Amino acid sequence: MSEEIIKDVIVRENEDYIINMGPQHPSTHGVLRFEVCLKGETVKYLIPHIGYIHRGIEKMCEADTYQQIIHLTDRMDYLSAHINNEAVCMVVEEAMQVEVPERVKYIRTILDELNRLASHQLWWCAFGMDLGALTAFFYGLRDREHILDIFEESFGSRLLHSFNTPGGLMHDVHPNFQKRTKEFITYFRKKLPEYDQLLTGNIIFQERVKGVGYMSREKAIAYGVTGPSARGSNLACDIRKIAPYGAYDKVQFNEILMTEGDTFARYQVRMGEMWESMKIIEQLIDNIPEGDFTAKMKPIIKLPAGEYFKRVETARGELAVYVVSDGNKTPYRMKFRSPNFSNLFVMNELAAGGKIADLVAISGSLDLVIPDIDR
Amino acid sequence: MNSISKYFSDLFKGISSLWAGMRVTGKYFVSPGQIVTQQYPENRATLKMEPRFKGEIIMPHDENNQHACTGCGICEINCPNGSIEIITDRVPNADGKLERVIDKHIFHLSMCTFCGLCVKTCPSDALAFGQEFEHAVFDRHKLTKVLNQPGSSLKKEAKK
Amino acid sequence: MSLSVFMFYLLSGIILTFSVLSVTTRRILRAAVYLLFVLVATSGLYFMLKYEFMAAVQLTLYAGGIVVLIIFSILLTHHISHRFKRPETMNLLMGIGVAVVGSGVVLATLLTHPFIASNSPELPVDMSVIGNQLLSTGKNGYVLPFELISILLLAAMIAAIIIAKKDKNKNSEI
Amino acid sequence: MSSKIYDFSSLTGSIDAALNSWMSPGLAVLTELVIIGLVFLIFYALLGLFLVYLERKVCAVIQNRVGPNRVGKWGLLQTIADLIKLLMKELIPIRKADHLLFVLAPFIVIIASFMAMGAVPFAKGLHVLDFNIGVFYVMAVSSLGVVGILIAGWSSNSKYPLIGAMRSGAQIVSYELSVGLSLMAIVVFSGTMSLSGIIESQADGWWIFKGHIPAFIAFIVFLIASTAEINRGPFDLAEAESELTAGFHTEYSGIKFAFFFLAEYINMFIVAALGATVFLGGWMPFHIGNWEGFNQVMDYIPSIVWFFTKTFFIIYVIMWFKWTFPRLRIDQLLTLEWKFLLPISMFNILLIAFLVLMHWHF
Repeated sequence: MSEEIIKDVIVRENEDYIINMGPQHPSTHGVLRFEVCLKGETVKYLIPHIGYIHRGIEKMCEADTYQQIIHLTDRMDYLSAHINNEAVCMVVEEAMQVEVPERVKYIRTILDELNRLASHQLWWCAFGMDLGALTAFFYGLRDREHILDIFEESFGSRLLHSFNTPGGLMHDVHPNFQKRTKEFITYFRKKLPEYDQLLTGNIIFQERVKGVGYMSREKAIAYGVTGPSARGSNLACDIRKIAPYGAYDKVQFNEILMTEGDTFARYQVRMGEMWESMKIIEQLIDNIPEGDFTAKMKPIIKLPAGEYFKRVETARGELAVYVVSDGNKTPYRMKFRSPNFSNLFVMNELAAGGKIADLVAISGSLDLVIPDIDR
Repeated sequence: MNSISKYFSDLFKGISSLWAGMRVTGKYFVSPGQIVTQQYPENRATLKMEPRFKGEIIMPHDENNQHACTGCGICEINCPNGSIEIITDRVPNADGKLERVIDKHIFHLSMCTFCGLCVKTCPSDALAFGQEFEHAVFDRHKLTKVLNQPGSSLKKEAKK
Repeated sequence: MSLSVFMFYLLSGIILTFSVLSVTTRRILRAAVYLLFVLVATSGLYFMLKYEFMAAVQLTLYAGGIVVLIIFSILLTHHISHRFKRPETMNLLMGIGVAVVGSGVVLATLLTHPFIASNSPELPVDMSVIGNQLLSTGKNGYVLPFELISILLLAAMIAAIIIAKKDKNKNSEI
Repeated sequence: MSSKIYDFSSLTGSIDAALNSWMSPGLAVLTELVIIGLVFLIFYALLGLFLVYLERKVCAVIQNRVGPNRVGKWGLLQTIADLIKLLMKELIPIRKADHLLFVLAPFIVIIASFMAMGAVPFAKGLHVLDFNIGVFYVMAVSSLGVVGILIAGWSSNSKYPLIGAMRSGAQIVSYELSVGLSLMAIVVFSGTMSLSGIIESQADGWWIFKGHIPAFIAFIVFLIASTAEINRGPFDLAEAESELTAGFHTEYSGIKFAFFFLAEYINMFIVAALGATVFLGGWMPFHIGNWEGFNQVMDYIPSIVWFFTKTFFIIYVIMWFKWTFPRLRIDQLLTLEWKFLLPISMFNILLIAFLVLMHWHF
């Protein structure tokens, strides 16, 4: 490389100082690259570069049967694997006009919320770590372990549990499931206030996140931001409320909305959602109806020709699945509208003008999962 | 005057919030309570995976070295990653008819994503998940496993 | 040769070597670091004289303060690949000439000055003596210059704040 | 002052006398220098290893983990294993870096902390340097370390280190003020700058107790500001690993990295030792007023034990808040210094001067 090119990148007066955050960087939580232009410590603009772990999941889906697609969706947003599975299952069930048993709906909803809790716990740890509070990281992981143990007992795997199948579940939940879930809820109700003491109330933490990365409601709509990140900007976009699926129409819960639109608002939305998730689980866990764990499905599923669309609320926002079928046993086209992809590109708007440390806090507060962006 | 009182109230609020955090960590320093860390290689003897744990695909054999796999190939079709290969053979049975039996049920652990479709769809329940999770090997060829044991045969009752 | 004489020559050698290096190097940060060594070695000489207060002041103000500020400003303005141009021969010769004349004058003065070796015991410089001297109003008191310097520094600080402080209205527009 | 406390100066004095009887005075001084140097080197290395181990264990307990437990009993040899690993690592040469400064930087940092270490009074009579300006000397030499950090960041010819170095420079230069002022508080109380003099003045009670609330405030300010000065969390902006990967030592590998690492921990020890000496009475035993029996029992505990107990208490506190708090942002860091710590410590000095003038302190 010639001297000239190197010189271009390097700081001189009134010239851009560009640093690459990623693809190997502790704050991007994966192989995402931000090309950050700095002026001193201040971020002038940033360009996200994606594609480092693109695996072509949508294309792979076109070669797979509908049962086989499920395990691919695990690997998009791996922290809400169960919710992703459910989205595909629901779209197939809708196309086939299969009514899943009530038991399945209840269990799916409980698992959704457990998955959301686990995901938010991991987000909390990682957010703390981004801000330099390493102890938060371990407390979050410690409590997440309990959920993962419940998952392991029922599904046999902790993170990527292809537990849903079109029409129902792979097999019934473990007999201990209800007991352990209830134990976990009582345990976590005691631990969650500790999170607040350790981080939320902390003056350093509040100074770091309050007023940082302001996202207006209009901007959230314009960029298609969904999930807790958008709800921090007072955008009611909870699919569980808008288009209830599973057993969400049978439970009482609040959609947490914050008006501030800053990083702290997004933080508080997620903390509030943890309480709400526990509320939902408590309402459902004792009332799981008896019945079959799966509806009758043919071994080879062929969707009638047509287009099908279904959306769910993952831990990060709205996941929409769009299937075009030509009547074969594999989809003609499969499209996932993943929440992280839209949430990522608002980064420049939020981080420009802030400090590098703010950039880290903002990307933490958007809770990006990189495989979901790249798919 | 107002700003001065605000300065001091900010200061004290800040200090008390810091103290709240230090109380939490201090509490854990004095009484760590549960330590969730698994002492992994040492606790091998006591480490018990959940019964449903998806370790690897195995083919259970009974005491007569018999398995239930008829070699129908449904698992092979259902596997999304092509990690199962079945090599069948035709041997004459007691009646002299040629009958399909498996020669080798090959399982590529390196390609498996543990989705469980093979186990779920097997019509004769010949496959199951094993508890083994220490899959690391020095040679990738060791990840290709033949699930049926040498000299094994088909369970008679499984034929019906 | 006693140990203290050896130390004196060692420190002087360091001072001389790094002084020369500091003006001849073509990389600016190296010049600053060589300057740091010169200043630290100078403070070493003060320590040898048992003049610890002066040595510590030398370390804090010059080595720890001024050199850090110099390096800091180099960090902000210069890139690592930056090299000074070799000075023109005429300038170089003139510089050397001035240096030789200057050191000649100093050497001549030093060599002709009759130093009287004192046998009186070395005076430990007590901090409280210096403190009292600084704030004393009597004979040999330094209170007036001390206060004047304080006012000068205060004025400089206020000026710095005023320059650094941006216009509030202008700031909100950005 | 009780005479029961063992005075190390008799030991060092006898060594000195023995050496002088064997060889010429000049050679004796040289031998003593070599001995002191060796003792310090060994102490320095062992202390660094132990502090790294201690930090890992403390944070592990705080975080409900086990911590190092594989190498040796309770993982005691873990840091030694790490040191061996670091020694064997390749020293990666950086193309287009300023090699001389790149190699020099870790040494400057180490030498600065070594020089500061010399002034620490470990026990009664166990002093290497006892200047009458001891406090000032420690402040002066510890301010040299920042030069090493700055040139480390610059000479790496890399962007993250440069940002880290900038941050570190701004941080250390401003926090030195508060450290100085908070130490000055006790200097005003005790009327001397010499560390041994400050310890002597605490024979009848430590300054943190004797100095009323102002001394306590000075202690808190000292803790905060000195934590910032040694680049430790929550003020570890210079190496903020979630933002700058590793800050100023991103490009360093192997033993050169270990030097920075070691210097950071030794600086923590020095700061803690200084705090213990100035505020908590150094090697002075804990005495309560006129309780003769109690005081005599306390005197039986060797002074070196007292010193290390107090030092490690402060080290623990520093670790405690490192593992509790999130990291500050650079502008908040400067705000904390200039808007809170500096005015508070300045006001505190005035208050203390008033107290001393009125003879209200004990």
